[in-house]
Amino acid sequence: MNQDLIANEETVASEDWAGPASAPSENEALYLELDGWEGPLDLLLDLARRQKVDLRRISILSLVDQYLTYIERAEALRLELAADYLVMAAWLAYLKSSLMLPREVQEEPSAEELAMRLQLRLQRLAAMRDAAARLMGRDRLGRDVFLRGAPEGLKVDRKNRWQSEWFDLVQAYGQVKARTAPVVHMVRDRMVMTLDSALSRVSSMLGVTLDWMELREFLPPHADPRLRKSALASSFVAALELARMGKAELAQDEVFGPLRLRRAAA
Amino acid sequence: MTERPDDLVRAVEATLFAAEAPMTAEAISTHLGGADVKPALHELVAHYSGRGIAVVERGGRWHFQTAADLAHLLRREREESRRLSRAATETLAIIAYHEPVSRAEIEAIRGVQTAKGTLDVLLEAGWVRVAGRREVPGRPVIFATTPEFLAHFGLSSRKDLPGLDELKAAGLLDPVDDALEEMMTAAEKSVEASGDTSADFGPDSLESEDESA
Amino acid sequence: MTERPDDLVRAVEATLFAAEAPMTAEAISTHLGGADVKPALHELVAHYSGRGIAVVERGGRWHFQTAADLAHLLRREREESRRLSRAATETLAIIAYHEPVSRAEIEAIRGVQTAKGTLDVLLEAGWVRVAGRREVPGRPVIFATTPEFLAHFGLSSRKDLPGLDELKAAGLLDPVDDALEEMMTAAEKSVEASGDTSADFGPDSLESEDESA
Repeated sequence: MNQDLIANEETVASEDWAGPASAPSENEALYLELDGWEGPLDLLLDLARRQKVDLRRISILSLVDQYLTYIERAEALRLELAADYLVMAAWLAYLKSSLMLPREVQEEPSAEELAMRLQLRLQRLAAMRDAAARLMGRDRLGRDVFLRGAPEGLKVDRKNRWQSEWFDLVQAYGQVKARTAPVVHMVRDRMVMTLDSALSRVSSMLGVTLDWMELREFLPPHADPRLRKSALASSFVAALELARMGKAELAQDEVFGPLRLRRAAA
Repeated sequence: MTERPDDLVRAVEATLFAAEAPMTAEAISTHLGGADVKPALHELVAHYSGRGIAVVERGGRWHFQTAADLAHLLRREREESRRLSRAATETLAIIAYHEPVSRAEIEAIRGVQTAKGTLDVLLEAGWVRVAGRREVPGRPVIFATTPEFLAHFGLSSRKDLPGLDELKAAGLLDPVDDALEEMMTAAEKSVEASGDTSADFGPDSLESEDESA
Repeated sequence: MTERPDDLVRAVEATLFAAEAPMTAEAISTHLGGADVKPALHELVAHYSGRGIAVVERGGRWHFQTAADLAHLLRREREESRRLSRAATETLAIIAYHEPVSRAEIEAIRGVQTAKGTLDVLLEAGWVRVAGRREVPGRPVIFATTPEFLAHFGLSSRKDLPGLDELKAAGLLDPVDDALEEMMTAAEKSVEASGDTSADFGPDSLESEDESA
């Protein structure tokens, strides 16, 4: 099949946009140039214009006949028609039969309304087609009128006027000095229990009993809270050390549960 | 030869002449330190009227250009400005006369789908821009023309579009649905006024009804 | 306004205007079908004399140009007010307190590298100048402030800059981290105070919040 004959939206016909509408036309001698149309509405508009009357006075019935004749001839020649042309043909055939019917039998919307709608669409398309032609025919920049060929151009040199305030300056310096000033860290004297004293205290207490004892029970009673922390840490390490030496056993039933220890069986 | 124009007129003249692109009155004013340039612009328009070059306003921007009636002398062998496809010219006209308009609305008028490239050509030429979205379901993009469009086609504003007033008056810029409704209402009224003529309303009466529209 | 020039003058005017390069009289003549364009060119020179644009001949070629006395319009300076960045402010402060200083010394005091642009900005602002080179290996450039610097900051001399003791008294020497920590602590406290109530928000908790507030 000749693909060129398929009216395919608007990829075709772009070259010759004056289009077949202006081609010499004998009213009945329809030439089959479907690739010249931009869809069925375009074809209808061209057919309507051949009636050489105001679009508002067009005979919809004869327009429908012309369109259907056109499509029939295309089919007789076995030209492949795009679907939208056939859809339009079917719709127009329906419209025609509705227009023939007595008015009382008609459904909503009425055939008159459908015909009128088609007419309005044709008028609108025609109006825009004319407007496009008039627009294109104007004195166009770069074709009919010209801008200056070699303008000097206007240049604007940006110049920065820098702003800063006295306070920003002084504050910035203060922050630099503060940021980079040498920092001395003072560690306060605090009470600690050394590992040695914890070791001797825990091992001597283990010697007294064979029972399990919780680690806390090894801490010195009534101690200062800060000393208590240190004592707990030291006693824990002492317990680990004693276990490592085989002098004590450690047990903990659950994670974070109380840690118990007792003297290892000799 | 002629009287020397005042300094502001000279400055506006020189600025506009040297500019590489059309300028708004505001831009000229800014360039000239904030002076009120409108009177000077109008004086220039008057001065250049009838000369070989002209000062024109297009969509709020001003520029010098050659006089339109000299086109035959100036049209050079240089490649003619790109030929637009029929689809593109129609689409451009629809956008210009209906703006802002969505793709669906363009297609409703043309009766065919708009190929992807058609709008691209217009966008690329700088004649059409996306002007936002329509606040209806689907929020479709809507298109409008640009100052470059006005400049290219020599229009001071959209009001200068050829035949705009007549098209408006004829209702040809209204959607089909609106026009139809209006016609139906008018027809009903005339039917009521003229008594019962509806009994014999057939296909042939279409033409006569059109006349009344 | 003025009398309409004859068609040849108009044609020459438009041709020259649209030309992309200066044209010889012969070229213009060829373009216009062989007319004698010399008288037209001289008429144009006379017409434009005293206007914002001029028709001039240079080496046998003719062109339009902006009037010589308006050349300044083609190139304008626009001043833009801009705030000094924090890095630039710090650098400026260090130069002001320690001048003359080299870039390496500035970096040692700031504790960070100084971007190339930072000193350029200060030089462009006219607040800092190159004050020679330090006679040490590498002979680094040293920077100092300018009288414009003093003028901008309203100082009669560098001695007006507050000393370290004064900065300390004003709280400007508090390490930034401490200030930050203080803020964070304050913020946390307020969060805690309000956090209690949100967990168990009832009429009773309202009272307790009042107490803690």
